[in-house]
Amino acid sequence: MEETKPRKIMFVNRKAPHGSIYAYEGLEVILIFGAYDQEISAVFLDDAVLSLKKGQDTTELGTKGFSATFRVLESYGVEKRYVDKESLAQRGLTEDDLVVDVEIVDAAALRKVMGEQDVLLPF
Amino acid sequence: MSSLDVSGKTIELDEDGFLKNMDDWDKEVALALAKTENVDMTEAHWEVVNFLRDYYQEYKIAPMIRILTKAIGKAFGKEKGNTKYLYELYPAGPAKQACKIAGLPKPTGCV
Amino acid sequence: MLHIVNKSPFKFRNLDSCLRIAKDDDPIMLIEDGVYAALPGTTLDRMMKEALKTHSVFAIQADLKARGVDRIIEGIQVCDYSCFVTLVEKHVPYSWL
Amino acid sequence: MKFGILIQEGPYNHQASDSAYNFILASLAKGHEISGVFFYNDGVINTTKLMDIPADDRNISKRWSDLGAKGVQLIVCVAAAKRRGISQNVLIENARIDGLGQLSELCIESDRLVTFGD
Repeated sequence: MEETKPRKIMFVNRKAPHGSIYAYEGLEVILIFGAYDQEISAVFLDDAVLSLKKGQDTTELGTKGFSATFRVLESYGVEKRYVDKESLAQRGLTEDDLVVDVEIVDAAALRKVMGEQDVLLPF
Repeated sequence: MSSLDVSGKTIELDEDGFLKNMDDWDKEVALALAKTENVDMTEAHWEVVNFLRDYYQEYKIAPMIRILTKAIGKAFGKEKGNTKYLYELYPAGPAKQACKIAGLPKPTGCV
Repeated sequence: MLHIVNKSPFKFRNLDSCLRIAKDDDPIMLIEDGVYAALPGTTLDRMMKEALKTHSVFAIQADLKARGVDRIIEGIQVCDYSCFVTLVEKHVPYSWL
Repeated sequence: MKFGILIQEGPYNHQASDSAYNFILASLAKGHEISGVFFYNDGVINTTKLMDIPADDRNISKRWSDLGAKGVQLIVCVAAAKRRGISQNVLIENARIDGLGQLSELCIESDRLVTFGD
């Protein structure tokens, strides 16, 4: 294995926020990985697109809201951020409903980019 | 240390001296917290503290030091956008000291 | 890419998502409750047979045995942990959790 | 090859720990190296030595500890552990509590990273 070549590491997020901790703890991992100078990307697929939905307010739950935190991904070194087009459509959402700037991709594009990774981490 | 008296009010702190309740923060509390860290608050110190509070307000996290230096440089000029500058202001570490004075939660600091 | 599916396809849509994204020829590894997808004569029979046209599908023997799944859809390959390891040697794994 | 293992689910509630364990044994038997097992999310609960298990069931935390004794690194995420009350006092032998950066290291140094969870 070549030591110097950065690894392609992709976070494949598929879970909804709030109902379980996976989306939040997944985000904590993504923010740490940015410091390691690898090729980091994140994709939001299935229910994970709901993590990016505008207008979330958790004050009545008494939990910490974190949808705004997804907006730091770019500055934390997560170079590519993809959202699955079909997952959005299934949930009646469009790009305008999201809190972050992302690249909306179809299954074919996703298939290709996922196939190029060295590591795929599910959250 | 478990509490701080600020103009007659008792402010609760955690075992590391961070605010237990973020809503307790105001300028006076910040000055009292700075005193516990032996930091004399100058305008330059406030610049960082206010920046941290704004960042937290917007993104709900305290920025990592690497991100903080970059962002400070962008906001207040290149000569301030480095770790050395921030450590001169906050010798025990900007993540720990500046976040504490800014009333933010203790950084988990996993790296 | 090796797709690992550990959920019952009757309760969750993980296998659907996996099949939508998986590249032709990507192998699929059924583990834990995922092995229920190997049951023959279910409402998913057609979907599985369709999947077998483009993917090799494996199911962990210990999981099948534990669940009393003794008949499986033709073409699905029974695989022990050592065979699972061999698949991971050859492909970058992703778990559809 | 070098395999890194990520465990995201607690023991007993879910089969993830068992699957991971069986996968690790098979990997070692085939001559692979396990570069580390990283416990995250409820997975950190695998590493408390306070488990008290009936004699006719497997002791999952002991199983991990024994694997650690054979030289497999067992890394428990500090942030996830703190949330769930796992501290040095209750930690099984041969495991260590460490930062999330260790998961990043594991991803960089392993040829493959395999995740088990819910």
